[in-house]
Amino acid sequence: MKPKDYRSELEPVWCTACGAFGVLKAITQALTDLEVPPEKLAMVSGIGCTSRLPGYTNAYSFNSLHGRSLPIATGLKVARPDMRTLVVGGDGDGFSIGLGHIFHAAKRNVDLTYIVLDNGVYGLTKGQASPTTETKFKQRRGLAGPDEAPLNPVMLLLASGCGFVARGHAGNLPHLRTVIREAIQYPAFSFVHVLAGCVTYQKPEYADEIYHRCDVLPENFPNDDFIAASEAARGERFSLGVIYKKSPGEPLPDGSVTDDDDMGIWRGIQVS
Amino acid sequence: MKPKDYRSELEPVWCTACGAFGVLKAITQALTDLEVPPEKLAMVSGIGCTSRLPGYTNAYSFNSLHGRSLPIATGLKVARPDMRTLVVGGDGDGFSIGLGHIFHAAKRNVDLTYIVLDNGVYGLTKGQASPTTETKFKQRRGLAGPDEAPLNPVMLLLASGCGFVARGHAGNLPHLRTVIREAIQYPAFSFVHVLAGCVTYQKPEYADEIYHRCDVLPENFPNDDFIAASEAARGERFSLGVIYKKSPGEPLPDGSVTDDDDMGIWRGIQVS
Amino acid sequence: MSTSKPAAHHPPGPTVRRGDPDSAVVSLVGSGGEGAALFGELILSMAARQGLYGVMVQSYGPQIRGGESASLVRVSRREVCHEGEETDLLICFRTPDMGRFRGFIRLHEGSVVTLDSKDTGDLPEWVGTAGVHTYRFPFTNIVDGHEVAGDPKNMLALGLACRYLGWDADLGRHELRQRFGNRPALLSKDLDAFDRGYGSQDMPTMPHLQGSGRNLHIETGNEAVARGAMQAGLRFFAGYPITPSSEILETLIDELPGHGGSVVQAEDEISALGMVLGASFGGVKAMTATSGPGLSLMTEMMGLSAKSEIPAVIVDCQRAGPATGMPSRTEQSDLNHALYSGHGDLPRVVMGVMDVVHARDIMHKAFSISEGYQVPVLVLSDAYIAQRHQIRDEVPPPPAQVNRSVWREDGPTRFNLDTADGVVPFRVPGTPGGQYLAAGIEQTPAGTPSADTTIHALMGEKRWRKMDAIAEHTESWFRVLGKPGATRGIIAWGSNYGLLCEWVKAHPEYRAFVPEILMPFPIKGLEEWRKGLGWTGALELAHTGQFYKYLKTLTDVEGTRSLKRSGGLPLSMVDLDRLIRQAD
Amino acid sequence: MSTSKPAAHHPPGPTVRRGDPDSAVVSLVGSGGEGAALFGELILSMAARQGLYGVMVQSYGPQIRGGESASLVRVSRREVCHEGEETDLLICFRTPDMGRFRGFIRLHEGSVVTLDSKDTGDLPEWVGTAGVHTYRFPFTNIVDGHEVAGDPKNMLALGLACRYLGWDADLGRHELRQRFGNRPALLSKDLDAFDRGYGSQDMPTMPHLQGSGRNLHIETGNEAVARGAMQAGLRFFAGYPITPSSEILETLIDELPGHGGSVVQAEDEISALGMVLGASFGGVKAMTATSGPGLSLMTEMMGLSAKSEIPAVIVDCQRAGPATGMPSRTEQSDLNHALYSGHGDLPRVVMGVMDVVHARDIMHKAFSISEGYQVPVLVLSDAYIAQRHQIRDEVPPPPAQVNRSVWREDGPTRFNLDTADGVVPFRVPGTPGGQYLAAGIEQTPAGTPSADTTIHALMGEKRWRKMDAIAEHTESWFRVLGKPGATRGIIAWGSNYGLLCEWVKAHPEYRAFVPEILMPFPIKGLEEWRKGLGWTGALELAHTGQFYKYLKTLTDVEGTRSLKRSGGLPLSMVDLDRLIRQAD
Ligand SMILES: Cc1ncc(C[n+]2csc(CCOP(=O)(O)OP(=O)(O)O)c2C)c(N)n1
Ligand SMILES: Cc1ncc(C[n+]2csc(CCOP(=O)(O)OP(=O)(O)O)c2C)c(N)n1
Ligand code: SF4
Ligand code: SF4
Ligand SMILES: [Mg+2]
Ligand SMILES: [Mg+2]
Repeated sequence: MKPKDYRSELEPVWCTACGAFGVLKAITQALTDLEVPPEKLAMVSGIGCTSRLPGYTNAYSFNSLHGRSLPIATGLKVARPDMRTLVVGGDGDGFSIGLGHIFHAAKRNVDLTYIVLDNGVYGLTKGQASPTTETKFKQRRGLAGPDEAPLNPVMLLLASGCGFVARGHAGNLPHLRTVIREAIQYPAFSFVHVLAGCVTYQKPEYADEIYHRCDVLPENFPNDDFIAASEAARGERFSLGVIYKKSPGEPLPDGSVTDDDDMGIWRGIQVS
Repeated sequence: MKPKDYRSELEPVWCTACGAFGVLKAITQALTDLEVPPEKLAMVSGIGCTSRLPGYTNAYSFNSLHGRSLPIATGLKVARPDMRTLVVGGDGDGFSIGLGHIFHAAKRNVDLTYIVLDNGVYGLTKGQASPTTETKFKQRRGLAGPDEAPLNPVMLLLASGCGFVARGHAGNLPHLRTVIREAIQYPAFSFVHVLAGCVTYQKPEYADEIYHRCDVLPENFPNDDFIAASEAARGERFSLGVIYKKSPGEPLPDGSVTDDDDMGIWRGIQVS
Repeated sequence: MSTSKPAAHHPPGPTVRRGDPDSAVVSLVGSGGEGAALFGELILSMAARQGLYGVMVQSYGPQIRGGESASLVRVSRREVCHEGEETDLLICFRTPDMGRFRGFIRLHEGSVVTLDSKDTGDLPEWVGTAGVHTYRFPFTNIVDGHEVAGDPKNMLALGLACRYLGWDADLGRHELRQRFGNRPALLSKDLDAFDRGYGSQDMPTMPHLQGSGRNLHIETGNEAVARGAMQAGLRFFAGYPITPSSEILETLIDELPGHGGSVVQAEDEISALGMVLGASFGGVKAMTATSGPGLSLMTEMMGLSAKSEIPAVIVDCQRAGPATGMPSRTEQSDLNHALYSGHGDLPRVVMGVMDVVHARDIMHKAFSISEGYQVPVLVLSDAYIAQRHQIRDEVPPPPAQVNRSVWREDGPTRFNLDTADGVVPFRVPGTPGGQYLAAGIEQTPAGTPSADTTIHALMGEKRWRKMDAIAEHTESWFRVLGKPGATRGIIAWGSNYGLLCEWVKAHPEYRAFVPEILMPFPIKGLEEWRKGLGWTGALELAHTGQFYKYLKTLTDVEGTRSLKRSGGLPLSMVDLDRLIRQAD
Repeated sequence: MSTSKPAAHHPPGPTVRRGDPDSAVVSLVGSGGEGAALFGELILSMAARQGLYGVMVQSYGPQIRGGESASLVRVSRREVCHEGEETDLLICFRTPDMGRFRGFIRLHEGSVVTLDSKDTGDLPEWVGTAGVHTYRFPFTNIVDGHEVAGDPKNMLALGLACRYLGWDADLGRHELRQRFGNRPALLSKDLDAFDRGYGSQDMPTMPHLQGSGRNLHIETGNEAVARGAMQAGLRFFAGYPITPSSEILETLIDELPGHGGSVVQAEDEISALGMVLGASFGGVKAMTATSGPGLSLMTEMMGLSAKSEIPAVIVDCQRAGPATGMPSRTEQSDLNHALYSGHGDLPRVVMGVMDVVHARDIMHKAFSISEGYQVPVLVLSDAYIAQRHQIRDEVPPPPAQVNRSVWREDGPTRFNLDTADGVVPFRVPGTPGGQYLAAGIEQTPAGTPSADTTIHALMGEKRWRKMDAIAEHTESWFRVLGKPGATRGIIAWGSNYGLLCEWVKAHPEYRAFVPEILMPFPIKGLEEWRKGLGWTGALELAHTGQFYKYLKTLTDVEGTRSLKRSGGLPLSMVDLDRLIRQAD
């Protein structure tokens, strides 16, 4: 199947040059690489401009409620482990109203691929600040406390014990394609932070500015090392690539190792 | 005022030897040390055994809804900056249903002191697993996925950019008293993780076992160093003490420094 | 002891009668840790073994751990779903503990009371102490003026109760061996205590109640809901612990995996229902269970179920509200929320559980409707049913179920309008060619998001057509009690069913109508039943008369009285009698 | 062009009349980015400068950015709160764009239509094209067969409209200078285009509408709510963005700090209301604003407000539901949720905003009740009012407010029962000796948590006594429209007020009753007003007739018709006429 075969008939209603276009493309490319049958593909989102993505994808798609994509996807995947399940949405959807669910999903470690299109703003509701909005931008709008700083999603995901944490940029398609592909292949919960522009509610230079603060991680980056990953997650610049990838059996941030053969979230259903 | 002057007339209905008794005592001691006038003290909690604490404290107390102590306390503190505001509750209340609010409170950095009594279980509802319940305990009850591990609250709070992260144990009162005192004194959002036993729904040895895994941090621990703090937060053992304390103006985990003089969450109200 | 004087808020009714001759009621009052609940469970279990029916209820103070605790067991020759009005045997370890149980325990003139030999206190007047026979027994072990650990009091009480009931001592011993066979030290201690109690020659004895000899089955309301759902095909459950619903989650953790299903303890109630919708979107029968606070949190997600037409069953074990309220106490005050909550015009079905036996049946019906019509179905239970233990006959095989109609190649678009009952085959993920967009946003028949006034009107009509179809499907989903010719009528719902069973028996001038489905309401059935009635009342446990007001939207209830009080203890015959007299 | 043929779902009514002679309606249809909204705002602003009244509404497709966009402005010599039924001047840049605005724009026989000279398409029939006067204007700049950037089209249109309205060109130029004085390059471009439009000699002109000359004030519904709240003493606001309420948050970010208050953008709606309760627990007047999805999420927290008796004002800007629904479209379907949501018997007050001018007044009343009685007050606005721009007279000084009664030393316990209206002085943090426990759990008068049936009953009664007191306080909080002697009556609520103002003027046989407070309902006023009526209808924009069913719980509405449709576009005169005829 070609990337365009993963597109539905709907034409995106995003603004011209919205960062979401790139992500839609990268996802369809990664799906092509992995040869996922569309009927075995599920895509769940919340609400927001970027959360419209499932509507443009040839899949069992669910454009659900603001902030609730992860619980819905968890239920689907536990009940239907045969479905390849992607979860997509924006920074407001994921990091504001939906933030709590992320850590629980990471902890539960059900095999979902969660892709957040972070444009640092609430696009759909016309430009309010999100948890990753730069402080200056928020302060101009009177919405940041004096000591406030944006959340660092990659750092938080690392701290949650998530086994796969990656970052891409909507403007670097070949790279994003490989990152998303690897995330989908990861056999447990995986997280991809995608830097994406909002051409309407961010200043026009935003996407470029962010892009110039990105560094693609070197090939030999030790992404199985939690401390190296934490360091790559901090600082003014954005590391792109697979920042952390835990091999099964490796200790989690709390130091514990879990037995894979213990009973857990019950998986009794066999469908097809 | 003496510690007992910070107690209300109500007799706690906790089980004999519940870890919450120690925390109640340590809080009243810290308040004595700081000479907080009871009418200037507010204590907000959610719902749970440990969330009954405000009822036993001589303060403007609010035993609110399960998981919602932080938003309520934030509103109170922003509207009434003159009130010394403590927030208390359990691990289910704070780390399960209320988890998302913690990071937003840390980010907003309103001057609250958040004390979580972590007994690794839902006490009030009779012994279900919480996000910090040990995996074995959960698996015995069929509630943990095979790859699941408990959340590490201290690690998560560090990743959120919280400027004051500490840990105590309900069985070490002198230490807990100083940690809570220092947290209350910290001029922005502060977090204290208190290891506490539930004598009814944990095995009887639980509190002791945990206690023997605790190490009080050395006097000279560099708690202004984020990396040192992260390392102290990981591993099988529990570091007790002030694990991280950011001095104002120091970069946050994302590397940014904020201007203290910028306008932010509006603080226009002057009450007494 | 003084004579019986009723409490101000429980004036006695003139028509209150003795416990019926076919049954016996035994109560135990103790402190937390003294095993009142275990006592009740063991009595009930012994009854079930003999083919007797029965009910056990418990009561405790605001603190779930510690504090006073009481249990009340009724055993009976016929099937009962009410714990009985008056206690025949009351065992109380310390008379001051009675304070918490005002209204929960009532004596009659033939009651037997067993108190501690060392206890010099009196029973409170409100319990009704005229004519009772008091017997003293040395429960406590006093050494040098201090109470020290002695025989387990609840086992002493068990022996006494067994003797009183006229049961064979071997029945009790067998019961204890079954229960504690794997803990021999404990067992031998318990057996000794049981024998000591049973051996007390002065203990009065009541005539033996003869059971059928068939081994009957004990279940709580929460277990029955969980098992009924499993029988109905439940394969995914997500929930968040909350009193008084947690045992549904716990029962399913133990039992659903064996039936090929999955259970997730969610991080909160929003995600619990979210997970249920995810599983159901996946074509799997799914359910959640909660209580008022959780139900309130689920409101937005319930709207998504209705809009995107994804089946979901939501069980609400009501407790006294608003807000946190009284978590362990019963009330019927979530009805308004169940019927009307959620922004937008949101179709949903609401059903009411009548008792533990009914709980299994109703789950079949709930899934039939939810799956058959692709709508959210709320099943309202309450603390009174949820936590009650009840003996029932062997479970009949499940009635035939309606299943979800499933899309096949060349089937209609997902939200096709051309459907008489509003139902369109469901596209189960994995079916080639069935890919579509489910959404919370309004959609065209093909699924394209739309903000068009006409599309919205057509889609709203389609969604609500289902409710008409369901109304037709369920028009006989109600029960009537009492004699057809009776001229006084009571309309009630949910757990008041049990009380009404007793009431119409004691008061043959009454008959009762209890809907099994509340929305859509079996209104034709009600109208038919009302014919020939004189006085009519609508009974509920909700301060504002939610059920009564709801009836007003359905039919003319001019002249029908509202019989109501707020929750806490369930309604007793005394309460109902008072409410009727007040309403006149 | 073909003759007017109405769309299937908008059959024309026989009684539809022309726009009134005192007003003019101008519409602009364009694509996103062509500035239709700005056009509307500028016309409205010019009207306000002359002392004319008016209303501007907008419409856009499902996508908020991009896609088609239209604005409709009515200017009038008298105060109006309805955008008028028919457009006098329609300017449309591309005829295919009209497709999205079916039902939004209607022409009459004297309408003027201005189309692009290069556009060869026809207007759709449903707009009503019989007898209209069409004028062509070169809006687009075509070079080598391609459209290239030329004069800003909306400024050309502004010039044309100004000319059509018979306004002085200097008025327009002044307006533009005021608006864009700080961006000189843009200003000069805009002025050029304006002049080019204004200079088009063939453009028809209507008789000049003379304003009073007083400078009037423009406000949107959301601004009015925000400012009304500030005047009423609001000092804390927390909210989460959601269409169509976000401008309340945004207005307060700009304006509340200057009034000594604080604003927090919360992480979600649960925390928004949580923060409000925290601030109000602190003794500060606090409010949140949201739309349906957010309101559903706030349900549990609203129960806490009611139980713990902490005042809170919650504004709900209704949009079409259920679920995400149609975010930019209006509906009145959150009424059920407002009236009945929340587990437990939960007292709350519900009020309905009638139009932009009313929005300020109602906020004073909302705070009076919330603070005076320590209850949650829901104020229901909707997308139609929230987003509408309206010209109003200078704002009158705020009416006297009821403040929260405040506890002083030796005052009563926090939940003292000995209070006729259920209100007990509030203990404001910081007051020595006033320390107490606020809780979601049931409490005794002194504040001790309790699970006692009697305490719960007494506390429930106390909480509901407030509702009786409020009912008395607010029994005159309604408006009547039309002549007292009229024999046909319409009962409606909220934003249908504007339509009814027009309707009763055009149909003197009708009068209308519009409650300002819905719960408790001013029922005595309604009964008084109903006297002498023959035909009566209850009007609302909700598919299931929520308001009508609510009326049934209050009084006998046998014979009263339900006039309803689901949301999207607001109701027009044509719609109302059709609904009345269908109901007969
Ligand atoms: C419960 C609820 N609250 C608020 C909203 C309004 N809302 C829709 S999208 C959105 C935020 C969008 O931001 P983001 O997730 O970053 O998506 P973007 O549009 O930037 O892609 C909000 C607040 C809603 N739909 N539901
Ligand atoms: C919305 C809601 N969901 C669930 C509950 C039930 N509930 C009360 S306390 C609690 C968890 C208690 O655990 P924790 O916070 O760890 O407190 P502990 O009792 O252990 O001190 C739960 C699930 C509730 N009151 N409200
Ligand atoms: S508003 Fe921003 S996020 Fe939304 S479609 Fe436009 S560019 Fe994309
Ligand atoms: S159940 Fe556990 S947490 Fe609750 S009071 Fe008892 S010991 Fe404490
Ligand atoms: Mg965004
Ligand atoms: Mg706990």
